[in-house]
Amino acid sequence: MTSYGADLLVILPELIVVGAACLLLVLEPLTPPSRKELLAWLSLGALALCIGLTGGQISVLNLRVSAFSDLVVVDGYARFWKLLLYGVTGLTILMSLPYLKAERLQLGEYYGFILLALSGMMVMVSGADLLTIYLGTELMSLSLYVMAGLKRSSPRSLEASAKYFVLGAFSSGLLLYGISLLYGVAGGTKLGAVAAAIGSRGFDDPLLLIATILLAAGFGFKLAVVPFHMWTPDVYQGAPTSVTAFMAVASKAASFAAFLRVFVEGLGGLKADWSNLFLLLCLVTLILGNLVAIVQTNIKRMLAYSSIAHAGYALIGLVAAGRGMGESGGASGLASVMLYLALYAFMTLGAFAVIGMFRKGGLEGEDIEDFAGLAKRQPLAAFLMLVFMVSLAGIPPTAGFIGKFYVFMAAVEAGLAWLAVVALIFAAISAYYYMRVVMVMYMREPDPSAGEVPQLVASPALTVVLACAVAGVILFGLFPNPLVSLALQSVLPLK
Amino acid sequence: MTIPVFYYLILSAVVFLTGLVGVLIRRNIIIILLSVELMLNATNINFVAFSQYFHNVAGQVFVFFALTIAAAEVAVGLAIIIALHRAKSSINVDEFQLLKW
Amino acid sequence: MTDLLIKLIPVFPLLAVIANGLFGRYLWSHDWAHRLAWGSVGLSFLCTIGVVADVLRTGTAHEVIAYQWIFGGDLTINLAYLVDPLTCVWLLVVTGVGFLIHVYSVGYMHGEDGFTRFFTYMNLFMVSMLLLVMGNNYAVLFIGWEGVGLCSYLLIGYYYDKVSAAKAASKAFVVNRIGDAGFLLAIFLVFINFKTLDYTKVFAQVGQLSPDMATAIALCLLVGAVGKSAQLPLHTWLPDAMEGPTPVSALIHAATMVTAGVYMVVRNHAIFDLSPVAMETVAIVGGCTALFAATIGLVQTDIKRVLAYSTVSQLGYMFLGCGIGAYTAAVFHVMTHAFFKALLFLSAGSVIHALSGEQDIRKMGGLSKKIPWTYRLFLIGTVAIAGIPPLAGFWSKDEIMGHAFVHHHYVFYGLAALGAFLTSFYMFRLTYLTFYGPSRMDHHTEEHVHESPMVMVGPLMALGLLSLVGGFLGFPPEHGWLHQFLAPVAGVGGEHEVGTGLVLTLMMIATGIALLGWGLAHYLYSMNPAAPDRWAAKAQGIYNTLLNKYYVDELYDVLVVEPTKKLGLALDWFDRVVIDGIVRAVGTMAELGAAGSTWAEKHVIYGGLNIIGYGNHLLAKQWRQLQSGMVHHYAAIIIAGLFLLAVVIQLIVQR
Amino acid sequence: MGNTEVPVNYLPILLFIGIAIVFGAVSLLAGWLVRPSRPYRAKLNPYESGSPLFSDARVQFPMRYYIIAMLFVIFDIEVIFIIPWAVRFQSLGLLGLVEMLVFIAILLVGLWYAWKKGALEWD
Repeated sequence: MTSYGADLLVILPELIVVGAACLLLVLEPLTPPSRKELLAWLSLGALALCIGLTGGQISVLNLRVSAFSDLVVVDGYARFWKLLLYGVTGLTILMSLPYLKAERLQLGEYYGFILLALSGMMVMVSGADLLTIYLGTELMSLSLYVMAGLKRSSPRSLEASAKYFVLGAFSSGLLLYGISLLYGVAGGTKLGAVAAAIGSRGFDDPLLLIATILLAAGFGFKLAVVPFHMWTPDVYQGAPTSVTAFMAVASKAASFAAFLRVFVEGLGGLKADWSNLFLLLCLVTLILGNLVAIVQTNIKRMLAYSSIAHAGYALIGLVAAGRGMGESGGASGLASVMLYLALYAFMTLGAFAVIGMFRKGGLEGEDIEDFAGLAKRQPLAAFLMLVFMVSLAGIPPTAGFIGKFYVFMAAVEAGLAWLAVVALIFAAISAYYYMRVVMVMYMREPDPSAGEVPQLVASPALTVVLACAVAGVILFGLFPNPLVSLALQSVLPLK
Repeated sequence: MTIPVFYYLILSAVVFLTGLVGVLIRRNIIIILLSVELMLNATNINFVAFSQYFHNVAGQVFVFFALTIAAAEVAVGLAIIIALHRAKSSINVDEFQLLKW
Repeated sequence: MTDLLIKLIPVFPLLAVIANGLFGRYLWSHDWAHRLAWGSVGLSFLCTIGVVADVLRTGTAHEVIAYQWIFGGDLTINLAYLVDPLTCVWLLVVTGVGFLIHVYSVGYMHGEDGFTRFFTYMNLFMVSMLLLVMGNNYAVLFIGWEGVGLCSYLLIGYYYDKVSAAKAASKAFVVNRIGDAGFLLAIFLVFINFKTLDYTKVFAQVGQLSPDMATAIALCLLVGAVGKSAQLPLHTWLPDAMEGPTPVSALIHAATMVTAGVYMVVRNHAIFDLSPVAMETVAIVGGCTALFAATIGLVQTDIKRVLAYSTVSQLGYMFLGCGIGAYTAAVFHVMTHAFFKALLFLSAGSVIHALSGEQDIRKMGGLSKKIPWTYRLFLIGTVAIAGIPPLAGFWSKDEIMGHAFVHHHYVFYGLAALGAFLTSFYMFRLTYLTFYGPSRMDHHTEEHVHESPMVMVGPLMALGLLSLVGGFLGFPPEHGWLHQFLAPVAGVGGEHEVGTGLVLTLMMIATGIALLGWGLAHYLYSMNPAAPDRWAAKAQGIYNTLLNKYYVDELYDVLVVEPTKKLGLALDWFDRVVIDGIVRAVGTMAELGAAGSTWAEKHVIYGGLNIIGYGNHLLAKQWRQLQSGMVHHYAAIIIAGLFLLAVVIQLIVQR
Repeated sequence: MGNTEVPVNYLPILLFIGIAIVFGAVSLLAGWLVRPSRPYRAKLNPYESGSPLFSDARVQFPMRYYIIAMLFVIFDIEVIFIIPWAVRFQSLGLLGLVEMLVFIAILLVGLWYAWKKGALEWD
């Protein structure tokens, strides 16, 4: 019984989040449309609690606690990701306040769904059993399907949600089938059991082969890795921008967390093989993501392709981890992935925050052309966007550069210098389409025939979000060490 | 005598493939939903078969959750379909064309 | 103490950037904006003097770690400064000349809108440039490198409502990225070979570098340098960069940034020395550029463009110097060039200012009396660059040429000599056309002609003085003060004793060449002004070729720009067609899946449905939906991905 | 049979998949190559033993059926958890009871929400 209580304590943050979500659903019908923001503050309060709980454990970062007979574990790795997810969720909620108002979407459920998705992600990052990981993934995905379609007035939003749903369900079917086959191989669904069972065998076992492929595909879909990326641009474009930001950052991070844990803790025995597999995926992702981003005219689609490309960069770290020469190589590879996604979170959130509140009359200014001459109208907004774009392009001394730097460094250490060089070249290419936005902002006059010129509609909440984002981008660009050491400490033990 | 486990696997593979192809070739989103359900249930066949083969219950537990999630998916799916139908009074995925590359 | 000063040097401009950039527009007037700007640069100039004095006294290089920037793996990168004689020279030039130009800008940019923005960018440039020359490792060097690139991009496009300006800016950006790519590659190679990026560590173990690797690194570095310093074949962006305000042209595109390439080569001379091939390449690039640009300079009619091409050509001299191992001479020339080219640009700016924006020398003339001070100072600059003793240009240029001759690089000597002749010719041509002869201005401009305010002429005078006496820092040749100072860092370029006689002879020749150019210019543009057109008419072909800068831009349009656009379209096409093609393929796969499933459905779902009819029906729909039904495409592609992975893994397993 | 040689027995699956696909591919490809494609309306219609179509096979249901269906699915699936709990009720004891109550409570939250949102109104 006491142990049961202890288990509950271990998952206390999850419980808090779920409880808050339920509370929101109960209160939602009772709050008048004008007061819906109270619900946002409520959920922020819940987040604050969680941050306190998890953040308090920073001192014992590497302490590994497992609960419910190893269904979930809380270790440094999980804590790192959870903290990141809290931060991202908090910023998302903040940026949603003005955005929902501007879109006239006074929905309390919205925050409920964000919390549910968050709880799903938390389960993902600390799940030590294929069952919990799958549950978390689905909880996250189901919430995201709905959130993508929340803008019911807009057919685009609905269509995005429907597409996302159909393909997501499809891919989760693949994932589940893979899990079932893996269960068939290992005779258990705990990652430990899986590792033990396959520790010996290689891909000569066809069942294991299919299972691995299906797992890779299932996660690849959530990570938006080529060739499982097709949904990304459509959904990112169609979904409400705050939701897009949440998807692009939080769900990507959580999926990467679970993905890494499954393949490192569970299938670590095959790292020699899957590292080759992901090497290929990462190459095609880099190529397609970066090249196709060039021809986009809608900035949300452009960022969608860029997020695909960024998934490719992060994959480099995993490949390096797989190839990792001994402990350090692998560790630094994984750490670089964690670092990369953490830094990527700031710039992407910032960029989407700007786009979301960049209004043309009632509508969002989504076309890159809409940014023409922004530097003259709103220099500060233009400057912020410049910072985010520069950081996304990975130009020093911004956070983006640090992230890429460590990923490439891991690759070089793992003896993949050529891969680093290739990625470097694509980073140079990517600068082209990011700088296009900058150029439009600084060097172009708005087309007079366009009628109403878009403006960045400022609001306190948005200011906070942008301040956090830009501070993160610049400060971590100049002083990355705390974050780096945190990532290095909380990295998974690689077998 | 007991049925060898890989008969079940073949069965599940067939069902899975049927569902998969259904998703690929059907146009009515509800049928697509059904096909996805087929895929999920195929995995359930696997789980049950393996759990009986290994004599451990983990697989069956997994089936419970898989079923629940399948149900939740259907519910969400139907909700989205309804909203979509209200918006464009069609649930034919061919007509998803506002967003394309 | 010195360490503190060193740390402070880049801080002042940085503070100014933050203050002006964030609040300048809202909180205070233009006056305070520019005071902040030049004040901060002045302060860092003072710090620089303190530092240099210390370095002179102790003769030791200072290495200061500001803080640890990146660590992890087997690499730590600090934001750290290395101040040795080489850095000192650049620091003096950058902060000193930079300060003068900032002051000048106060007058020149007066009343422009975006005044604050201009000074923010200028200070940001100062910060980056200082990082570039002060960094003690390649990472900091690279940051500065990118930073100055960004600033030059922003400042060229300063008048962004001018289409040409925006075009020029993006051109500069693109061309520089080519160079940056090479530079990055070099840094990578360095890291892979030495497992560190600190200069001192790298150069300490440079010996164990294999010649080929040395060549590779050196050539990659050279690509970067060529991009930044506008050498052949990446020179095209610099003349266009003249779209920026004139102080920018003076500071960035003449005095400081474009010499960064030279700095990098000299800084890495340890690596270059290992590879004769690379040295040869550097010399060839430099020599050819020097001559090539000079020839173009002969016929340009835009005052700033003439100066731009002369800049390219002078940079060529510096590279030539590096290529033949005369590093000290190259640095010397960088310094003198900074003086007289800044002087020329600023006085050109003053001319343009006087003529309210006119830049075409065919519409000038006879200005010598109207704006006497500008005229005198411009003349000083011209004499200096033409290489007539005892002005600054003569000593440095003569030293490079002399070194070339003494070390038997007669070809390069020839190139340099010819270049020198042309230089002096087109510079005096410029002077004559601008300041002598009958006025060719239209009336309206003519009556508004006025001497520039003191705030502009003052800096000009300072620079004029420097151009007059600056050369004596390197006097006597090969043993001047500068040589002693730089000896520890620049290495002594094959010091075999040269007879004073030979030195004097070479000086004579150089002077003769310069005077010859002057004479020709005097003959053509002063004595009988009709002659030039006759000559041009005689040599139509050559004339047009030069006028069109050897059609290099056109060539690049055909070779690079058009293809790039095509690439964009191709990608678009790729996106629509190829992927769609894959989709079709997969779609067909879906169909055959359909065949499989029709089999299944026959028993599972559609009992007793006529297969053919159904298949047919299906197929018709298939074709239709392959055009449109996106969701299926996506799902199909996922499946395709699955098969792909399966194949890959199979291959892996086989291996 | 032992755990180790199990995988070998699964090879037929791969085989099956392969054959199914190849068969389909070949037949369709062949058909697609030889068949003249002149589709007209009657041809595109599914074959109903010669008689002309009189209506679409799919008849539309009113939306509210779907809504009810959704709710039903949700509240139907809870049984899957309740039955095992009921079977082992004795041994699970108080703790089990509490957990089940929590479970039901969560479902009730959903019901409450649906109710308040008017999902239960018939028209």
